[in-house]
Amino acid sequence: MSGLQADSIDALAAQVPDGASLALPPDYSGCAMTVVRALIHRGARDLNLIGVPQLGLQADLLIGAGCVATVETAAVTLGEIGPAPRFTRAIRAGAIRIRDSTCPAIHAGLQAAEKGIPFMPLRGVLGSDLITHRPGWKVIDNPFASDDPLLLVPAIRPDIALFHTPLADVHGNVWVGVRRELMLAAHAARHTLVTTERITQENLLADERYAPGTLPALYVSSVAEAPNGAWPVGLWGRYPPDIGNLERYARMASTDEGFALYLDQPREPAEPAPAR
Amino acid sequence: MSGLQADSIDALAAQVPDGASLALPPDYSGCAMTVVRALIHRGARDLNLIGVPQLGLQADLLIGAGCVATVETAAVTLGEIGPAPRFTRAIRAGAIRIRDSTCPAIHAGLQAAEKGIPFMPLRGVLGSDLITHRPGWKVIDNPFASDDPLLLVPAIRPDIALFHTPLADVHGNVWVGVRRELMLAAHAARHTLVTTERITQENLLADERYAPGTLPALYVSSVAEAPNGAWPVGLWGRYPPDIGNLERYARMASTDEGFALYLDQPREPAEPAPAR
Amino acid sequence: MTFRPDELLIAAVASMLDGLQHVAVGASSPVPAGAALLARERSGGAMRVSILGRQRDNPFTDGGRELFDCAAQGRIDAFFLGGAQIDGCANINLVGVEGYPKSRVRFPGSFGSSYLYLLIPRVILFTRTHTRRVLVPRVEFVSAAGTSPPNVYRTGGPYALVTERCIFHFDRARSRFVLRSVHPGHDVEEIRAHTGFEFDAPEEAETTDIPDRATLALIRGPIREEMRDVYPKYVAEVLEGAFARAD
Amino acid sequence: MTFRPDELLIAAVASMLDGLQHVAVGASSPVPAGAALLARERSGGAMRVSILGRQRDNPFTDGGRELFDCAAQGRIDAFFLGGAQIDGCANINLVGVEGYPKSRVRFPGSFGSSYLYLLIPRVILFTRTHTRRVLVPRVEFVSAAGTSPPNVYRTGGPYALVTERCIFHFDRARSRFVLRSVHPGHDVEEIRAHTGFEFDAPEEAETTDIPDRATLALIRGPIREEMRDVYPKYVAEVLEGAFARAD
Repeated sequence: MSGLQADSIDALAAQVPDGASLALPPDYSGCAMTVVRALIHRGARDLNLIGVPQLGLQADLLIGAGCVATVETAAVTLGEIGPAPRFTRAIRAGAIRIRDSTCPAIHAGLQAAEKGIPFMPLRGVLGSDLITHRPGWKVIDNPFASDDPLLLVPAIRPDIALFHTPLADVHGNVWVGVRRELMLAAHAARHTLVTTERITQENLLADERYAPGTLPALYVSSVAEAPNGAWPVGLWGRYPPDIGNLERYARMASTDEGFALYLDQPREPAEPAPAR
Repeated sequence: MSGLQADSIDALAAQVPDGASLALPPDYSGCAMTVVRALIHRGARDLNLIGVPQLGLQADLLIGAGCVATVETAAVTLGEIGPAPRFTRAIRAGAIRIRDSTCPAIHAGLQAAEKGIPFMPLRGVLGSDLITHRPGWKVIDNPFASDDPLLLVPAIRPDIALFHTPLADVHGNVWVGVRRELMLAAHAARHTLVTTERITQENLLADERYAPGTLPALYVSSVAEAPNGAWPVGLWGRYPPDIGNLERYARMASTDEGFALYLDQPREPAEPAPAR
Repeated sequence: MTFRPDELLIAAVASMLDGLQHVAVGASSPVPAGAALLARERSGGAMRVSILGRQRDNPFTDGGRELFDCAAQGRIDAFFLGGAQIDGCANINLVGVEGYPKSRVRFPGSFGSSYLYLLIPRVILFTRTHTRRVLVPRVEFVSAAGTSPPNVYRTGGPYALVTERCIFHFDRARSRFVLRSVHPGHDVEEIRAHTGFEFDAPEEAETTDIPDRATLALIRGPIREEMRDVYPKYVAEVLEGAFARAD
Repeated sequence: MTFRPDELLIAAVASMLDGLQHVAVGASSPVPAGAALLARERSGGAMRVSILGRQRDNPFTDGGRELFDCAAQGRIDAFFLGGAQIDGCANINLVGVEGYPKSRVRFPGSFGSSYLYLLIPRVILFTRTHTRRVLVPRVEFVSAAGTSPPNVYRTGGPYALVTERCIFHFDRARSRFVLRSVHPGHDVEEIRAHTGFEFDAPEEAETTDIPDRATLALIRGPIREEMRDVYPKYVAEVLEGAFARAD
């Protein structure tokens, strides 16, 4: 990004075409929920989600809303809240194609894309049924040793990385702090879309305390300001998850009707305090 | 490091045994010059230097003092000051073994060690004579394509990474800022020794502005406080190189006698102001 | 002295960690976290404990991949895994049962298990639920393999399996669980009845050590307090909840 | 209008950059840096310029490897390399001459050239010194290869060679330099005399464009000021130094 004009949430969503591969972080890492809701509102179709390295509410909402064709991830979970109900149901119904992975294989695939190399070797994993079901993964004999089988995972290059952060600047630099998997996803992806709590006038790269945790504008296509933009999941260092809302979601999303109702009205209508 | 006691410069130098492989940064990245001088004073022998990814004054001093057996690096240079005189002479004399590399191959080798994988694929480089002279490098056919030759560089796992930073804390956490090649070297190395301008009582990992640029104590064997510890090279964001001293070095190190004199007295003796 | 079931579990797991340098714990594992914190307390702070997802005890600054890189570097001595299914060869299933990929019952997924199981020397399997549905003859999907052929690079693997009823040790050479101790109030007969895989048991089964006074004081003191900010519900409901029946 | 030789070089190189999105420059390259800053100025700020080693214009936050990763991602359009030796196939030598590894004359080393030369679409070779010692028939050590067999993954390579005397274009298909223009005050005869490799030249050699008034105003205004903090000596001695001889 080099323009100084922040974009709107809808402008960001418009940059995610149907059929795109879309890298998303887990609930604890920084979720651009406003854009996810805009995608659902638009009726996005055939998205290929990539968990960085796992997924939570964002994936469950998109899957439930019928926006998703495939999911590549180490897990889909609502964490403490429990299983992801729409994901679980879609798997049972065969409504989405799942590409089960493991966290380090996703990180390694993104690193391969980051480095512009076709694959990354990875230790571990051998003997897991994951390999059986991932024809794109290869087990070779380590050319630097003998009789040493070694997994190679191909590069993962998402069309788009989408996430939410506490801070960005008017130059398009985005502070991700220690959540460097977001930086990795942005390096690996063709385009990166970011929502942020706050856009500062200061150049984050010029401040030695912020620069080390900053994704340079070079990698960023668009930034939109979205205060409380991760709600109802939390944002590290800023606000906790809205457990009440998430529990409400888990309950409602256990049925098709409840899920539709939640999409319609994610925030519970304010109720009058019970009379005493 | 988990102890709260900072170590002495000599205690750090004592942890670098003769024959060790020693990863060192270039002059602009953070050089623990006090430890380098202590190693020379001790008469360290047979060190195997690894440039991260290139080397400067530290290497030239160690080579000139006869401490070095091999050098793996993308370059040895004093930058603006000119060529590295002792390095150049040692090459001509065949006094050290050079393993010429290129910056991304060293980063990739360190990343392979960081990931615990035997090698890293790398694009580019094909056609360079570097490959001819590095029997440890392999060119394979990319197993994910056909007729696509691909360089594999083996992991580089230094015995020790040694560098200097602006800040560390009493817990052994070390702030490297945007100089993340230092973090990579520490992840890749078996042991990491650090000198620092200042040791703070605050936990750097607990401050969201410092944590992203902080190497956790987990990787750090020892930290010693060394104010102005990069002198005569500079320290980013803190002080510039002492150009006068470096030019004096370049002049003196062009002869064996001059180099010996410099080692003996790196700082020019204060001269009385000329009488007028 | 009376104790709570989870106090026994925390103490038992902690005793498997004593002397290690670095123990890592997943985010949603209160018993392993409690055990690691207890072991650290007993080490006088010499042990490093990394609790993922916890701001204070999470030492990682290089993104999600650092835990995995760190394990491959040999810098993590112990870790914990669970399993919706665990079999007698210590294979674990975190993916699903009754079909794949169209599983009738789907679990979240393998997370990092497929990798960490092979690279961390002492992996302790923890599953509270000890039934034939969890402890099966053969998992339906191998998320992470309990054992590997000799040519597979493997620096780690299963060490023990801790449940609500007992502790198994894993014999890597024989690829088989061995009953190590039975928690007070349980017996071998019951364990056989609720275990779907075959395992070895000594003639006379040992009883799991009851946590001593000093251990309980630590758990009920500093450990419980340290755990409260990450696991408030667990501390209130379990570690401050009902005692075990007296036997 | 009179101009300095380096003003001509800066303007000539800048014209090879116009329209690009991201130009990266090594730390110790004042002419390329000046050219990139000039091109950025003319782009109205739309072009991104990364000057390595310079705090202000260095956008990288992921350590030394990021430049190389960024190039492999296709996010850098142009870069500059030099060479202690450059040959007619655009191979460059930054390592040494008269023997290897025991070179009688040793240069610093290959830096990132071996890699970036293959991955950045428009690599401009810049060497002030134009003699038969530098421009040789065949480099003694190939730090970075000018051309590659067709099966080699290569998204970049040599684009032009700029010296104190002239500008060559590199014809990748024919693996051969073509004289594009001769700087004012020089001629083809002289260039042939000082060039150790064969090259193609048109019947009538063009003259390198003299920087126009607007370009000179930019160089002598904002560009010179921007360069002053990184290249103070260069600005004082060269960009504020003697003018070219009038011809």
